[in-house]
Amino acid sequence: MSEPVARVSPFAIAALLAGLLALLTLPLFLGKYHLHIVSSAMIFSIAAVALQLLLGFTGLLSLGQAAFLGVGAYTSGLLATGLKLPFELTIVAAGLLSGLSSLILVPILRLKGTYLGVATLGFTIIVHLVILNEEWLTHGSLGLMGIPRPSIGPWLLRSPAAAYYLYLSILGAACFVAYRLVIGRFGRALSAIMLNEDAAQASGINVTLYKAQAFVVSAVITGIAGALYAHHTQYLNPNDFSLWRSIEILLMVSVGGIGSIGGAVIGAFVVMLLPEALRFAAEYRMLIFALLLIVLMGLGQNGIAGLCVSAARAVSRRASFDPGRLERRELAE
Amino acid sequence: MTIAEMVELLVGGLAIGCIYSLIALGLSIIIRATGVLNFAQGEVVMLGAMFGLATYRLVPLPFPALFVAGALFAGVMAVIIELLIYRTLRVRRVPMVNIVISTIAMSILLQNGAQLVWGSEPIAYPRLFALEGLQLGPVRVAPQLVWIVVLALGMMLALQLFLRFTRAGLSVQAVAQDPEAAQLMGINLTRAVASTYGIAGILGGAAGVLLGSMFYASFNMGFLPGIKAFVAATLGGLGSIGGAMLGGIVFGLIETFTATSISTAYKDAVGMVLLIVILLVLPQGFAGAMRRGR
Amino acid sequence: MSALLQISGLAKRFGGLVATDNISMTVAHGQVRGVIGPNGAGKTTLLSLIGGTMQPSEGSIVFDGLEVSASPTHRRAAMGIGRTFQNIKLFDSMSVLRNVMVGSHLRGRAGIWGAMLCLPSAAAEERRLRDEALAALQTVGLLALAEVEAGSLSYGQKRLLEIARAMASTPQLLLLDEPAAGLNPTEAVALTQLIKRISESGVTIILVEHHMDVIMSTCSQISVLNYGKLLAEGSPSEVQNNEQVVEAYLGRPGLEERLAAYA
Amino acid sequence: MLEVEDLTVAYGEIVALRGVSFSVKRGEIVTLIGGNGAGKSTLLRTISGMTTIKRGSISFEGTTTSGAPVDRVVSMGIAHVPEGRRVFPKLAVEDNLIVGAHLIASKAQIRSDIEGIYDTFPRLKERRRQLAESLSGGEQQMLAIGRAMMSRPKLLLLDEPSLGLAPIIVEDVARTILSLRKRGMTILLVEQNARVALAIADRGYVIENGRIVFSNDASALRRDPRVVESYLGGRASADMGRIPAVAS
Amino acid sequence: MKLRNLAIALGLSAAFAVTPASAQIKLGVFGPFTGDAAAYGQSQKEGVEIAVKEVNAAGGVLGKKFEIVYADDAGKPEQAAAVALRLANQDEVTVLLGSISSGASLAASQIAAQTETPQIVITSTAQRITTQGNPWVFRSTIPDTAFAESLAAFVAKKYPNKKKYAFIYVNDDFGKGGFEKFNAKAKTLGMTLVADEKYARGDLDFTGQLTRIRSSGAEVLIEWSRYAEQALISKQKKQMGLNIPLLAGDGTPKYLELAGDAAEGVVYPTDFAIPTAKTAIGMALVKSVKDNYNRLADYTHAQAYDAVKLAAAAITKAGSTDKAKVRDALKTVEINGARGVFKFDAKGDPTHSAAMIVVKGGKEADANE
Repeated sequence: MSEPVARVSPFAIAALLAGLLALLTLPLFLGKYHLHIVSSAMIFSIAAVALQLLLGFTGLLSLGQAAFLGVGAYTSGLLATGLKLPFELTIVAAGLLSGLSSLILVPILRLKGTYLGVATLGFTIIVHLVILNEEWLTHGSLGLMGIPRPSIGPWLLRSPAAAYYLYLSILGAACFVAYRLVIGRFGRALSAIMLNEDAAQASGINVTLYKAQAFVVSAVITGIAGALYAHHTQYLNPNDFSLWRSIEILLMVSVGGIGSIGGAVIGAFVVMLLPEALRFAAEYRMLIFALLLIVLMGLGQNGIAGLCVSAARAVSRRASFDPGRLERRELAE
Repeated sequence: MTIAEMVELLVGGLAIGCIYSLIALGLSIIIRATGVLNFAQGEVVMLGAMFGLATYRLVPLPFPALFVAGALFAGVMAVIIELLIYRTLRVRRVPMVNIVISTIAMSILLQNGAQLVWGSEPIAYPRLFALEGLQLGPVRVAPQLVWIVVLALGMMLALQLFLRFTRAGLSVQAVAQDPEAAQLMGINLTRAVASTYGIAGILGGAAGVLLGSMFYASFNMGFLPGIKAFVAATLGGLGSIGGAMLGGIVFGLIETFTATSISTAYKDAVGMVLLIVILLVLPQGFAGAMRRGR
Repeated sequence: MSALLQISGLAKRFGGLVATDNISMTVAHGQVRGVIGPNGAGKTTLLSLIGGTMQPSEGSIVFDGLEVSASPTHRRAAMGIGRTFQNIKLFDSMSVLRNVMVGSHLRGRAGIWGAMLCLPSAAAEERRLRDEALAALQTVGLLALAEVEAGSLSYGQKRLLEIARAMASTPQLLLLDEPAAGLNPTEAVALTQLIKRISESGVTIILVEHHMDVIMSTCSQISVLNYGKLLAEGSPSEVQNNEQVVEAYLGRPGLEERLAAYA
Repeated sequence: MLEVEDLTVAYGEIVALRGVSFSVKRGEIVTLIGGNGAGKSTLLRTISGMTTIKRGSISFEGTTTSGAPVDRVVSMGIAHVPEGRRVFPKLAVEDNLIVGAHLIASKAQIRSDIEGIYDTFPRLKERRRQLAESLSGGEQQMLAIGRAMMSRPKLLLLDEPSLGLAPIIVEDVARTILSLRKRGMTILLVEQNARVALAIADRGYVIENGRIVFSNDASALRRDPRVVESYLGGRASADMGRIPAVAS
Repeated sequence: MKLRNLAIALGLSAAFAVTPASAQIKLGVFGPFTGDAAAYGQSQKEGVEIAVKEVNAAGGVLGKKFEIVYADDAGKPEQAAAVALRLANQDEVTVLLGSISSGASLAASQIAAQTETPQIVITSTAQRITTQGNPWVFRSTIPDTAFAESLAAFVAKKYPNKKKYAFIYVNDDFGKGGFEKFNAKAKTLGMTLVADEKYARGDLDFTGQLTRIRSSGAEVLIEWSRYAEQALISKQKKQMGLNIPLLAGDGTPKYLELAGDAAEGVVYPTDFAIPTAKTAIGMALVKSVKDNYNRLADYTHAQAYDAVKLAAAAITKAGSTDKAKVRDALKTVEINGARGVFKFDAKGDPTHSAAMIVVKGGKEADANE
């Protein structure tokens, strides 16, 4: 008998393979502009997966993700423009520094629910103001210009397609790390903390330690996403990392489906690409976007992932599968 | 800083704080009654300001009447939104997080809708007060600030009286504490929740008219005060009425005094650092401390 | 028999409210200690103080020769204190098996690196924990439901699962908080037998319970709490015949007759 | 007075009640006994309109109540004291009572009803200004019953009034229920503590897995071997908690 | 599902974004049409529309009509870069016109360089936009240096005895730019800065800053904000009884409306304002804006209008829509615009200087008259 979480339904496998194939071949079909925004969506998918690890698998509401994104982006951007360090180094430094900055926040992890959300929101505001005001370091409100495109070793990733594949592989790695962390003993401890902290403690789980580990890992991944963002847009502005960005990442995770890694990726794509797709509606586009969001939430499912699971369940029921089994295979909510 | 300056700042901080308190109160009673963190509360504030203005253009009423009109309109709008959107979602028994996300969507929707209706430029409020401050000895106080403090405190007092001493107020409290048991007393939940949103809307709309008269009205005027009120409500202890009032005033004072005595650039950051420190000591905000103290 | 748990002068105050007041108690190795008393007498507070979810205002708790009153819950769990909760605290959306495997957390070592790097030792450990958990489920008779979501179990099954989860960490001392609450008499009998089996395997038990049948047939010593204070202590028969205990808690015999007379 | 006919209720795919039929006559105390999860609470919740019915009907004094919203049901004269008492913790005792009279228009009437409640429960009068959360379990149960009485009901639904109360307090509660009946109240009592329930009830229904398995006069049920075996702990005559039920 | 969503999203945007190749010359106009700065975006749109109508009515350019492709950047740099890329790559516009905020313009300028598309920035005043060594970027507004220097010179002339000044500015590229440039010039004029205060965008209450300024002993207050905040600062200054002259970095008719009588006597430099619009083209633009949109023209109208006219002149001069040739033509082209004779200097900035406005009797007036 195997761990229930480790088993994946044939639908999920099929969807995963189809999605992967689509992602792998996408640069063949897309123009520069579309590749640019899909690449952005990919980078934000990484950030969304990092938040999912906290929100969906540890039960920690963080509105501090924009801050980690900012720390990562500025670390990488400054090292690349100021010290001319190579991309491989700046991206590692971005992850490390973001992870280190998250250590400051470990004491507040004992706050619950919305209280944690507000405290981390405070962190986002603080980091935003530091980026804005410490001009000697960050160039302040003028922003940081001239960040080189990503490059690895002697091979410059000159073409947008090459960069796209780089982002894709880092997204893949982030998903893999997140997946490994949510199954097995570590992930079980995280879910236990999310579902009932008292019972988790009584089972001998060091709640503070596990929360801190999840938080730091999430910050490291978000920092790396920030570094990619810096090299992708090549220009950083403090307002890229304001409070609204944190809310946006939260939207991605909830639109995709809380508690699903794939959902976080889908959510990021929807939140990033839908307003683009709605450009034809001009000044009505955000209005339509908001309406669609309400409709999606009104469907009552756990985001798009939840919608897919219900749909798959309906199909499998028709194909006379045992519905209970599918239910059990779902990742813990 | 001279004493006179201190007093002036105190009045200014108190006025801003009172406005935060009104918005935070609205957030708090909605959380109490439904558990929903209403991200669109800031936009209700904006609606109040806009409606107050529209009323003035129709009939140039004196300020207190304008205040009431804006507040009532916002209350009605809040009820309509609740019945049309949030209630529909609740009836469908969607998870709580879906409702919270839909309030974020509502905030986007109202902001963009307001932009289409009222344009993107700030709109000046009519001059309702003398601009020159009243000179009281060495202290100079703008009459507007006095009005704001008086009206906001009056509003909060009225809310307290309503909740404590009227049967309707007790019913609202009952729904907040245990909706199911309240239902068993014959309280119509739909109506009760709608009136809670209505009260929150009235408070928000009142804050909107005050904000508008102090500054100006614009489609995005509610977002930042909404976030700050959210922080204030948390500082006070989510869902606590007294906490929300205290949290708002404390937050307003912190903001004003930080700007004067510490750093204008880091004005908001100092507030946030204090917030984090306070939450570390009192993980449930002021209300949690009061509860423990008893 | 030597003492596994020694409590002295334990007090817990919430603001002005005194939940437990100057309680002293010695629990010997292998004992089943019953704790009874009216609602609000401080029974659950006492368990929380021993388990570590609350810190005492005064007094000391010595477990297995070590002062533990300042240790956090997870450390006490690691020392061998397991517990269940009055208002069942399961991980509802996890499977029954996974719930028990959380319970055996302390019996594994794999951490964040093992998970991220896919270490083979972590995989082997995972298999071992699963086998142990399945065995634990067999003991309480829930094996057939291993893959079911814990939230969908019946009330009685949830109680059993909570005990199985607590036992999965192989505790020395098991704290049971009203395990029979909400069980029908048949289920209560099964529970009684389970408690006895656990006790026979050498685990010391502290049992808070309102269900007198369960208390009287399992406990060797009973402590009676009232208004946060220790009212009486002794064998089941001593406690049952203690006039104060009858007055404060048990009630006088002949209930039906009195009610019939009243009606 | 109350007629329940072929009632079926389901939560999603889980069927909670299957074809339940029973009746309550004016002035009776009727008890429903059964284990946890048997469907007792669901039945009460369905009568007061909190859950939707899949099949069957409920009528009260000849009027169909099934499908009516909760506030309509309350206004028809059915008051429900929920499991776990559910008093409003942050309201004063008296304010709890006032909320209980939500549907009563006349203030004078509410005033006199409150005095009536205080006469029945003098403890509540002593604590009228205290927050409900500061009351003991037994007092909270009294408050919950008093609060329900404020709507001037004809039928009182009591869900597990003895839950979590010490034996001597249970006896107090039982006396209260009897005294209400003496004053003409009709009561439908759901209890797990079958001994107390059958001691005060006129008739009883035994409910298992969402079905009524059998019913009889309370005194007959007290002696029914099936009831004795499953719900009275094996010895019908035994006093509560005095003697170990399981001699293993 | 993921695939389908993506396909729908992309399909939709492709369907609406790709227009068939036409015999028209495309201008990519991007700016904040939604979001906080949308008021500027609105003026930008109107200015562009009036100019394009005029060009097309006069027979177009090289026998082809101008076609405008709008793109909303919401005032955000990241979105500005994305839409600039779309306009340049997907829509194949000949010239990019935008944006409003300096951050957005800067981000887009990276794309302009990458895609080798000439960009005419509309209202972004940050000096750095034209000094970054990007040959593809031109600017329709005069930079903050020019505004700040004009204002400093004006202060020195008008108040020769008031040497102590305080400065309050919005903490972004705009305010920052004004602050630094003004100080540099003021120093040479013998003035001393006695208090500098900044605030974050979106702030509403400035009494803290003003209190500090009051106690600094400043004789003049210089303020560098957008008009909305500027109006609040003016009002709060008056409320506090801080009676020193106020000179500002920006101003529009909207400012007067918001500030009411607190605006009285305030002086600010402008690139274009109705009382100083003395050219025929400028006066015609004021009329067009009034007739078509029932609004008072502001400098964004003029800057957007001139930008279109510059693009038209450059394409005509280049004789083709080849983007490199258009860029080279822009460097030397000279037109009669709404703000008079317009040409670019070596950096790509306009060569004309700022006009000075004073608020008199609730109306804008030429401060030098």
